[in-house]
Amino acid sequence: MNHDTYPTHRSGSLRRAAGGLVLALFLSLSAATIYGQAAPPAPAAAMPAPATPPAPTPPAPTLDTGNTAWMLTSTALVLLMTIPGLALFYAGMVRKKNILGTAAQAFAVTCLVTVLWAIAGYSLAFTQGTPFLGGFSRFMLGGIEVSTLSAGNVPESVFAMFQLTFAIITPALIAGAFADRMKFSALLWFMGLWLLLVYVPIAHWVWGAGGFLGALGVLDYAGGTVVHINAGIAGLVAALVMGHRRGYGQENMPPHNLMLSFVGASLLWVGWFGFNAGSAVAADGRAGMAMTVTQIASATAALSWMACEWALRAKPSVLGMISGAVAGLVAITPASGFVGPGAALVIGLAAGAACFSGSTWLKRKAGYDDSLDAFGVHGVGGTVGAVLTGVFASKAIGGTAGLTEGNPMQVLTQVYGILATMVYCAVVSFIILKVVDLVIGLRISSEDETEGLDLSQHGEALQ
Amino acid sequence: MNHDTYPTHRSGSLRRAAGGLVLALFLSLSAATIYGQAAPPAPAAAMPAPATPPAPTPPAPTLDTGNTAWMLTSTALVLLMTIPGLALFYAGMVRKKNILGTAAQAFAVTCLVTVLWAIAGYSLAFTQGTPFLGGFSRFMLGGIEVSTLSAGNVPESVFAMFQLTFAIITPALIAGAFADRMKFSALLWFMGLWLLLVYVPIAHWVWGAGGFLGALGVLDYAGGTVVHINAGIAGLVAALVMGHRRGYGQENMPPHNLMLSFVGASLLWVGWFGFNAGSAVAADGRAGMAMTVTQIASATAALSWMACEWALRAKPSVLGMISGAVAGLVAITPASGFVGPGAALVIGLAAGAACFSGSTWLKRKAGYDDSLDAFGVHGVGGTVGAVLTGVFASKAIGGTAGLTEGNPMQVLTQVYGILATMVYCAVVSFIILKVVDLVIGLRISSEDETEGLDLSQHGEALQ
Amino acid sequence: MNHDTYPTHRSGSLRRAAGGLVLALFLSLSAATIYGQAAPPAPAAAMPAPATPPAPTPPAPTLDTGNTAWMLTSTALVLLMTIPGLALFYAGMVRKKNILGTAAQAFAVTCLVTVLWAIAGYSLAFTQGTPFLGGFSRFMLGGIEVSTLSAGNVPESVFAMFQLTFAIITPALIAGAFADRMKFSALLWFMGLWLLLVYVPIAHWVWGAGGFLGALGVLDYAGGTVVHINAGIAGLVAALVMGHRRGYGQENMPPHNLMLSFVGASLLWVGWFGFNAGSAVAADGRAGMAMTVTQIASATAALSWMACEWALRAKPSVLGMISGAVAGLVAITPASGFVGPGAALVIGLAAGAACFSGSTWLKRKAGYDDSLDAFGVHGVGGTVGAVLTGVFASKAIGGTAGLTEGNPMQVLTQVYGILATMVYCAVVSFIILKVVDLVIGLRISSEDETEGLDLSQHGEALQ
Amino acid sequence: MKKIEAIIKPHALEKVRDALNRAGVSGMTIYEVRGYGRQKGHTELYRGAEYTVDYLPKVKIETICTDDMVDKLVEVITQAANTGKIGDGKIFIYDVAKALRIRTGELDEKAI
Amino acid sequence: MKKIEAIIKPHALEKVRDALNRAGVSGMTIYEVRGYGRQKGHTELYRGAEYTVDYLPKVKIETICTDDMVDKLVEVITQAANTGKIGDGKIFIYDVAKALRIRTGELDEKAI
Amino acid sequence: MKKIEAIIKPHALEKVRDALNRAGVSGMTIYEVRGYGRQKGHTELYRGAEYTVDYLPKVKIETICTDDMVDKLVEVITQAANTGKIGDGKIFIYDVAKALRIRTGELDEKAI
Ligand SMILES: Nc1ncnc2c1ncn2[C@@H]1O[C@H](COP(=O)(O)OP(=O)(O)O)[C@@H](O)[C@H]1O
Ligand SMILES: Nc1ncnc2c1ncn2[C@@H]1O[C@H](COP(=O)(O)OP(=O)(O)O)[C@@H](O)[C@H]1O
Ligand SMILES: Nc1ncnc2c1ncn2[C@@H]1O[C@H](COP(=O)(O)OP(=O)(O)O)[C@@H](O)[C@H]1O
Repeated sequence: MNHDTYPTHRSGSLRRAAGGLVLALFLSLSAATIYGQAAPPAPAAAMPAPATPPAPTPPAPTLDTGNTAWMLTSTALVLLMTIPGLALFYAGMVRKKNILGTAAQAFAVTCLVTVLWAIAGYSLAFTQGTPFLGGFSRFMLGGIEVSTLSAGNVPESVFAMFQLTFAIITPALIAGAFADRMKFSALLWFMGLWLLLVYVPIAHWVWGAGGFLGALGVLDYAGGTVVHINAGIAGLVAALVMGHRRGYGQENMPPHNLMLSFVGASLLWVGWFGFNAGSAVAADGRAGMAMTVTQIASATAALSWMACEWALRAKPSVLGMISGAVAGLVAITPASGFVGPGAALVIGLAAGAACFSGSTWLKRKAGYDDSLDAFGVHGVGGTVGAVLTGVFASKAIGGTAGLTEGNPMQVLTQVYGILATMVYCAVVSFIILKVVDLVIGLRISSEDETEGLDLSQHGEALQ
Repeated sequence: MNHDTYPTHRSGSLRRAAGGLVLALFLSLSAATIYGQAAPPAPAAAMPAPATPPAPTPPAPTLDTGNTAWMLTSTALVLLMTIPGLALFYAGMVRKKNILGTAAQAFAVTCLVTVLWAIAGYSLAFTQGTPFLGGFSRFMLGGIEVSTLSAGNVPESVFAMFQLTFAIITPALIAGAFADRMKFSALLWFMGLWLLLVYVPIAHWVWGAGGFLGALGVLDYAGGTVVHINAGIAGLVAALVMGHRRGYGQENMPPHNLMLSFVGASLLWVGWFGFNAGSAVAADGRAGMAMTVTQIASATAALSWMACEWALRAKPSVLGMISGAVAGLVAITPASGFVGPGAALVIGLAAGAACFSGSTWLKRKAGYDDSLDAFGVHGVGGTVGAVLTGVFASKAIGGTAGLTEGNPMQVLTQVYGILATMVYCAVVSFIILKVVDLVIGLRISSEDETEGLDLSQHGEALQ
Repeated sequence: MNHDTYPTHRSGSLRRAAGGLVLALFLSLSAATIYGQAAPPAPAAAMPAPATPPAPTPPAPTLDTGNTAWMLTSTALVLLMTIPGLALFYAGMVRKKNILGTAAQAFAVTCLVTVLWAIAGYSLAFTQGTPFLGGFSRFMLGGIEVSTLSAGNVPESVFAMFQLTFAIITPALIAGAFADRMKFSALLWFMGLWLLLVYVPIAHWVWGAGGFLGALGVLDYAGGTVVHINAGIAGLVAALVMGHRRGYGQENMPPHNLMLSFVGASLLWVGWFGFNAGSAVAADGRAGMAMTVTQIASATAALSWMACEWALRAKPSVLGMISGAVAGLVAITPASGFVGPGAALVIGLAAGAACFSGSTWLKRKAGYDDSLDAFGVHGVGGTVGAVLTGVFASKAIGGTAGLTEGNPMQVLTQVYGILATMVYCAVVSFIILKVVDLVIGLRISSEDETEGLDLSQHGEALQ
Repeated sequence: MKKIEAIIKPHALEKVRDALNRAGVSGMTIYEVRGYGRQKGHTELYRGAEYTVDYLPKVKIETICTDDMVDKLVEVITQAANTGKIGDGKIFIYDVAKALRIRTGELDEKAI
Repeated sequence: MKKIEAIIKPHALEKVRDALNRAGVSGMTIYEVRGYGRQKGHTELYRGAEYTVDYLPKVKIETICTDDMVDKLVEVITQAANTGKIGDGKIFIYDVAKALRIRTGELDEKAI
Repeated sequence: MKKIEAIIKPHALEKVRDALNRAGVSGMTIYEVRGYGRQKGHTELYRGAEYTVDYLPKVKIETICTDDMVDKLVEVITQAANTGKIGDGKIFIYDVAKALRIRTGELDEKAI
């Protein structure tokens, strides 16, 4: 499998990290990297002398149609996760007057991010630059020819599109936290800025050529930190900055149409095969193993959440089951590609229970209105998964040993990656929100909120 | 194509089978097998000296990325069939108060079966054991490494997941027969037991290493007996054991939202490409032919059911068209991979008309309340398809000749496989139902039935 | 990638084609052609001595599992576009009483076209015959064995099914123009005749072995003319022939459920990856590039339509965004495989604005009731795309230079292809409509129209 | 003329309608309403929240009849809708000043 | 004051509303109801079963007006809703005891 | 006995119901209606078309009470539903001829 020939990781550098971000960054500059999602530009963007495994110049790589077929498919699957998957998942949970507006958010983010990604996002995230941000060599996707290959011997155009679908779903996830109350225009500004100022750098840190978290040995196969913790924290900050929905806590706000959410969650599940198994950038045994643990963790977490509800509130709800499944998918995301079926069971169990608490007990306790639990599920689940990746990583599967195989440092490395992501994301998201609020205002008027997003923002309604 | 190197089948043994089950079983123990879905563990689980084609030790197999890509995709497609496909198909046909509960059944089955399959189901179904049940060598998916390959040179992890999706949809199909009236807790118990005691053995008989029906030469490419007859019969038994829905025959119980069923049926159709063409465990010409006949039979059966309705009740209904399409898909399932386009047309025509009768005339005549026609469509359609596979099997396509190519015995072999499945499934399903009924009770209270599954079982409702 | 090794074409048969545009034709006579969708039957249907690139007899082609995997997947994706994609997109836009009937149209077309395609359509469209119509060598898909390969070294059965999904969606698109008012029986007749008399010939002209437009060098990678202009023009003619919906212009006819349309548009988008990238008949760099430009054009067009609405009517609607996305997908269809990311941006911008005008200003101006804008989106968008393909075609990507690379003739060639398609389609569609009207009547009675398609044509209703 | 309004449980609708039919009533109008009364609603659970839904789905069946029919129809409805359980519903009777059939212009008794 | 209730076919709603508007009525309330009367419903088919749906979708339009307006409004509604076909619907008139505008507290004639 | 009908804005429902509850009303029936009045509807945009939707979602809350309660309840509703904005709604009061509880057969005052 092509990515096996990639530089494998040589962690150890973490001991030195404790002192704070900066020190670690410089120290780790020279460290080799392990790519959850192998870095792209094989031929074109030459990588600066990798420290570790320079095999005697390999033969010119030729395109692998099987890997390419799987990556084309994975790209479609991950796009399916956002539209219509996530859009439905969220739209079903809001009140009738906000359904179209909620779906519109996911759709508009899809369009906006596509354009920004093509122009600069991909280049800044994935090409060689500093440890903190990539360069401009792929500006406007320039330099990607029909014949340019990426890791896994797939066309780089395919790799760039596959990564685009990740860049789409991450901001789209955030929108769950402030459902029913952000201006559509503010949303576009916030999402565009957030993509370039938060997502792109963090993706570079972890997956980009020379990114410092990847270099440190942080394991994140398909986006536990980059996607889920990132979106969860941004959501939490947004929920805090924007405040409650009008009537929160007094009025009933039951989900209007859980069948939509059901379909959305199902499509998320199916699409997640592309998310996790696609992160192998190959159709190989590691992809197969990633799919296997994805399926197991999702199912287990759904059962785990179901059990919590059954025990604590007498009835297992559909919303609970599907939330649990998503929680499991979130938690296994960083771990897939590194852990085996047994670990997936444990991760699923933990994720179901943890996200159940995050979406019920924690939210009530802390008093924020994370309306559709972007933080409760993605923030909490992503953190659980990222930590447990350090616990259960198996050398035989992903090349790195975790705690259970005698490498406790990996857990610390993971925690370091989590914290770096959390802090950076929280700070920059906060600033973006405040700036957008100042310039055009984040929140719709209270009349508009009463009327609903559909009519007030889009002039439409479900009949 | 990898599976061409597999032992081809040497039927003939059926003459001796007519006399009853037992004799045939022993006689066929030594017969070689043809796998509709090629058996898995190539390297690991060594097969006991296959009688037919031991080519001079083949070179160590290497992973085929193309086949793997297709099997990863097929797995996603078949999962899509159950969630959200089948869930929507069924949920759209019930009354509004039962929609979420109906969808929940498919979802919970997905989760439960995933866990049971990973623990023991896969091992018991597919590894070498007795002719009646596999062994424990894949307990907890143990022994499946990243590099373990299966037939078609795809990772065994992928094969195990692909088969899991079949194990998911089969019990989920049964639920259509007893819609609106089973306790959620009872459903979980029933489904779990049924998976292990009915599905797993029958899957082993037909597709498992050394399974006796496969050994006898029963052709079942993608699950006519294992999936559809099996689910149909279990559904019929359940409908009989549980009795009618309250008000059946007196009150109107029109489907609440046929658009949901429409979407469900469409996704079933699309996903079925993974079901049938995926059963090639390869991206090759046989997969292509399987897809072709799948498409043709589905379309033809839809038109056939439509014609029946047009003739007999003046208007062709949407429910009829989509039911017909599903009927065609069911019937072509065992035949795909063995028959050509012409046969697909005939099978489609027959399936549409037969399942129309099964869901209307037969159900009314016999008086059971097979609410969503699990038996009427899957039982009847599966039987039609399994028999016609014996009629139309073409040596050039699947290696085995059927009646039309001068091998009438194949029809008897098929009938034998059908009967064995029916008898075993009926008896064991009956016992499971009775046991669950005794221990926790199968049926919800009549108040709960009046209130609906959504509120009574899950505490939720569509607003 | 495999199809590059295919004989490129040198027709000449065009001298005989009609007067007008003659100059352009002659000028382009000597131009070599590249097939958007490479022609099929490699081994079987021998092509007449290809003049250009006869490499020293290539080795017998062997199946490429990677390409095959992608084409199997693409076939599923394109089927997904029609059922449930397009069905939902359209059904969501009609009034409640017509939802099921609208969905039924797409479904019935799927079934009918499948059967006609298998019998004669594929053969007449793709095999060698005259420059205007193929032959009968694939009648009933005869001659397609398990081992028969097509371009890209994929099984011909797969290629035939992939092309079937195009033949399905094209007539299904037309139905948007005359929503809510055609008899179901008339629809079946119209669609069947239209497939054989309009779609099949035009597909042959452009993509078939020896088709005259392909020979002329008309570029149409995935169906700008064959699919979208064709469907758009037929829709316009049908809207003119059938007249307005009852109450059009007086009564409010708001879309009943835009969430259905939202899901439909999303599935169209996802499925379009199969449509465009699948048209490479290979999993290669050109497929990757086709996917890339598809994504970019779709997103840009959605933003472009959104901007038009924001500017002209103060609120960006969900219906506008999704219509824009579809417009972009339509316009990039002929261009994908020939153009790069920058061109995709421009094409998307143009398509969004043009189709916005087509569906609002033009429709109002001209006064026809193209109910769901089959012409406004597919006719207009297809034309914009086909022309801009001639403008932006890049030699490095698709082998042909366009205007911007110094080949202005390509634009004329494109215009010629567009006009030929339009004229032929308009005339023959008109005749078919008139004949069907005479024989069985096109339009439902005004009582039936008031009652709605669901009850009047199918005896069903959403509850 | 009087208007009889009966607020009943949804699943009693068919029975009541049949009973009215047999009693000679050929016209009625049905409303889907939500009722608030002694019969209590249910609780719904959604992630962090429990919602108490106080309203119950009810059906209001309304028929205008001549004065002499009133007692009989009230009797008939009561019998058909009574299950003895809380929430069976209520009947209210009002005076009607005038009735008219749009199609024919017929008035009052002839219109109902 | 009187309350005028007109049960009409759904697609007549716009016409009736416009007519009432022109007659000077500026307030009304609309109910979606199901009607049972001489006009018969339809049959639906679902696999094994045929369901006869006896109820037809109707719209009830209700307006409270002063006594002197009643005859004119009845006239106006009748004209707008009449198609001469069965099922055109009926008009019922009731006495109103009191009316009040919540916003201002205005009473009776001033409130309507 | 009197019937009090209050046509109010949907989001005032909970407040009004609570207020009625506190005033001792334990039974009521709720209708989802569309209102046409001084408060104007909104415009919807769909591709080529702008639709003006004249109707606004309103809730009608209806309770039958004894004559002596009427003034108090009208007061209570007015207070709870009044926001001072156009569209707050109206209250209409009618005479009730008779009431009956289906479950017990209780009549009039006892039935409400
Ligand atoms: N005073 C009232 N005014 C209007 N509707 C009422 C009144 N009392 C009861 N109802 C209606 O009758 C329904 C049944 O009343 P409830 O008190 O639940 O049971 P019961 O009829 O057995 O006393 C309520 O849901 C409500 O719709
Ligand atoms: N006695 C009645 N009480 C209440 N509603 C009635 C009555 N008679 C008719 N209606 C309503 O009027 C509608 C039209 O009546 P119908 O008998 O079908 O036709 P027509 O108005 O032409 O006589 C019915 O569907 C029903 O809603
Ligand atoms: N004359 C009337 N008859 C019946 N309903 C009315 C009448 N006038 C108003 N309504 C109802 O009351 C609602 C509120 O009235 P509106 O004129 O918008 O505001 P306001 O109550 O502030 O005067 C209307 O939407 C309508 O449902």
